[in-house]
Amino acid sequence: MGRFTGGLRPSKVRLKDHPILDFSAGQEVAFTFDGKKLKGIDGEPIAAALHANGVRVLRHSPVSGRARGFFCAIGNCSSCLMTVDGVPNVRVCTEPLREGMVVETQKGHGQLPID
Amino acid sequence: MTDRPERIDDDVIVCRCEDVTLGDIRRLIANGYHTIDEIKRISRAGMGQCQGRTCRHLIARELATALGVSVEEVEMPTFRPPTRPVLLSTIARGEGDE
Amino acid sequence: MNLLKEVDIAVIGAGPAGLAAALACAEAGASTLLIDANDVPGGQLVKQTHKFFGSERQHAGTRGIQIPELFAKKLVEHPNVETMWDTTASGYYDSGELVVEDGKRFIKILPKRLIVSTGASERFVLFENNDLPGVYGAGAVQTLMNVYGVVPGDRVLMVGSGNIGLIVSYQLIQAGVDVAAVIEAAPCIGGYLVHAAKLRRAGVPILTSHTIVAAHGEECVTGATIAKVDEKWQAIPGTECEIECDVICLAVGLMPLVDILWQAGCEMKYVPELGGHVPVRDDNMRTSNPNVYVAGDSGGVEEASSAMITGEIAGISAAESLGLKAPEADARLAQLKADLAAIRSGPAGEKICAGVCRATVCGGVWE
Amino acid sequence: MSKKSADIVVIGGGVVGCATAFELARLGCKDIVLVERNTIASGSTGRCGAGVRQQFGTELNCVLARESVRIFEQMDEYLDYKPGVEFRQSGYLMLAYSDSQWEQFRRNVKLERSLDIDVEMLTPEGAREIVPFLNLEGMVGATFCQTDGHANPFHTAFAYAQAAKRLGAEVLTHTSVVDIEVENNRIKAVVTDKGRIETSAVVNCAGAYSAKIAAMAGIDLPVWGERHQILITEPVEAMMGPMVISFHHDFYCQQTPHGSFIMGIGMPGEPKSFNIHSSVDFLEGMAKTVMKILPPLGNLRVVRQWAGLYDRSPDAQPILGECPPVERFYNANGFSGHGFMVAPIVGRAMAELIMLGKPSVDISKLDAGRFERGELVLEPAVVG
Repeated sequence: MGRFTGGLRPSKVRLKDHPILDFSAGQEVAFTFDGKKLKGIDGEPIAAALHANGVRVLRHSPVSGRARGFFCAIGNCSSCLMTVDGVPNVRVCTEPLREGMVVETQKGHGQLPID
Repeated sequence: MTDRPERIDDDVIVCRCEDVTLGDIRRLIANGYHTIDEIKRISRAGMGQCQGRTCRHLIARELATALGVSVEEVEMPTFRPPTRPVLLSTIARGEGDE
Repeated sequence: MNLLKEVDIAVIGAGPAGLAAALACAEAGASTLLIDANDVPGGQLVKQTHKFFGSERQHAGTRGIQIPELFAKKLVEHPNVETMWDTTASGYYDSGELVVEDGKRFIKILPKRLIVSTGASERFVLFENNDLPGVYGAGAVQTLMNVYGVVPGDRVLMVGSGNIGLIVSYQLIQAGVDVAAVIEAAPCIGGYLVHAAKLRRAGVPILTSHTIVAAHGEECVTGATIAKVDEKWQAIPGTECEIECDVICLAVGLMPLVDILWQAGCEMKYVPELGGHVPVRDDNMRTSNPNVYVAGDSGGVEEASSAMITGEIAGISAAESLGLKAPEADARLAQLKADLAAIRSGPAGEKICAGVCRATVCGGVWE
Repeated sequence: MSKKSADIVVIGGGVVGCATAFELARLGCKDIVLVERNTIASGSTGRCGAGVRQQFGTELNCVLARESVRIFEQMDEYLDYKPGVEFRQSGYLMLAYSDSQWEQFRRNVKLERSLDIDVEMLTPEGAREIVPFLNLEGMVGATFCQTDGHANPFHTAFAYAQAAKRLGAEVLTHTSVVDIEVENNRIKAVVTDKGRIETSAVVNCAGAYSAKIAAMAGIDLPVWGERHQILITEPVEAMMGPMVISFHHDFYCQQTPHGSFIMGIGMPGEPKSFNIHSSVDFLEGMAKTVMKILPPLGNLRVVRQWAGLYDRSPDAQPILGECPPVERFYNANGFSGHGFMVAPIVGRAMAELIMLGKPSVDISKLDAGRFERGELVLEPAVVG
């Protein structure tokens, strides 16, 4: 079996026309990721919104700094822990996105706010 | 810790929460840690936020092959509450909405 | 202090099994609480866009997504049923208390009986860099694509040719995503050939006796190395081949989700044919803990049509153990057990039958 | 079962049993067998909060704790344990919420300083300099000892067990004791489910099950199991150095080197039992208490809750030493929740008593006979 070639086509991010499912666009909301302004759909998991914006690395593992991202999608693993509105270790694969949310990548285990 | 022959997949990640590799697990088994509980306690594999959901089966299989028993005979640690991490503030709030 | 919500039967998980179980309990006259971590009923069904296989009696032919609506309508209208969405079953204690939480509230419930229908989750494969972003479980890909309409990537390597691997590959193509290949470690395709044929027509190569050896990429998946395997599924050196892809989708099988059953002290057994550790149960789906029943994939991975039947069996039996019975319950129970045997009698059912037999207490009844 | 006879059999593979086995071997005892029915540190040792403190109200407990800290400080070299026992001296902060408690703390500090344990008396504001997010409401004062700390209970027990094995001791896990043969007050053998071991001496380190072991030798030992629940949270970056304790709330909480917080509260009315199931009431009580004393910890997620057994004695003090009328039946149990922190010195003192006849630390007042004599040892500084 020879080498598989074929370039990677620019990704069509949001599914607009789908033969079976209709994704009538939900309410669009704005949020920030590490200071950058991004758009998403109200109520969709933060990870889905990040993914739609091309963000796939959600954290680095605290022990050996390995890149981690969306994985189990049912809130059972520790791959998508981010700091949301100041609270660390939020599972963004199940946490619904809301208008104005501040989403940040964590350094190591994440900082607990003590103010 | 005595060592044993390196194998190609030794640096594959088994426990994603604590970055424990297959090589780490094999070294512990070679050094006499023959239960999942002992391996958990000394390497932290299974102590992370997912409470071993991913790694416990992989460790059980590695133990089964190393000890020459079937996976069925490997004693599995139990699961304890909570099934997923829950905020202390949520517990303290209880039913109330405030 | 928190007040304790008393209820006859709590059902954890509103997939096909949980929906069927909750409806059966309600129709027997039991006050029933149905809990699910998602915001919609249907569990795995919600992610299915494919036509439904299984016997005609179990809504075969209807698309996965419509099935929960049928049940949900009946359930929501039923006076005996209360539902809690976005709610996770957090702990089941030897005091009989069930604690559920939705991230904001922490609620204690005291069910007389508990039915666990929490389904199954992805098995994981060991290969180099298997923790790179871009390595997803098939359920994660379906959630992203079918539930939230987000494209997982441009080019996907599908690992596993069981029904889920084949169906998700077809769903990727439906969504306009390129599927580089489907690889399968076994010498033959795992799922139904009707699905495999659809993929071949779409030009997707299905490589049996192949496994994934490594994922590549610094911060995200940029490719993978696959290799042929020998009969002991070990990669054969020298047969490696590179694949360009930005998503590696793992569909190598499901493992029953059994946390609550472990917490309930149920006798558990490792049954590979059913996907892993499952509770030992009797013919009426009751576990070694007399207050706890199991239904659907958390009792052993089968298909959605079997899940609906074991759900209804568990519902009828749990209600009956409280002295609550719908008319014709015995006839219905006998019919369900016959339907289950019929579904499992097919060629694919042989493995399942062997597994179910080992997971059932001898004689099918607890002393 | 390879061993048929032994000079001495240590019963119990927790930290006290392993330390005793090591110290016996270090003092030249040749034929030692340690039997553990499960795995090393699978009992209370593997379930405890693993704090190590010297702030006590009786001279005996202060000395035992002080000597243990000195051993902990050198333990990795002492036991040649490469992975390390993770001993960290980040201190204990003891909070007082009433004048009577503050008076008791003052007396304790005087005693502790007389035994050269360096403890400071702090105002509430002084306490907040150590833990900035401490809620001072209702607090009268606090005491702080920097050399108190925390160690990893698993590594500590494994370290002692491996060191004992290197000196020739035999450690038999998955081996349960079913009987002890005694003839006219002399031990003949320890019978296990894997075979019989002839011996004339036994050290009873069976924790909450010590009474069952003692009964096999015809001894009525007043030690019982008492469930204590505990939980651990997910890890966050280091933010709290010391263990924070409040007797008033029956509360303790510590951030481990790994970053997760371990915490527990006493539950009133806990019956005598071997029950180690968890309860919801503990979770609720714990969450409310920790958020009152350390409010920001409300944003921490609980990852796991479990329970362990205190091996309670009537005066909550250890029972150490020989136990007449049976000869060479030695007790090292009844620690009532403080076994881990005094294990190093207890292991040494037991070995010295057995091998040399006289321990370097006076443990004579902690013998099992004290209960008939009515000489209880009352310790004011104890979490419930």
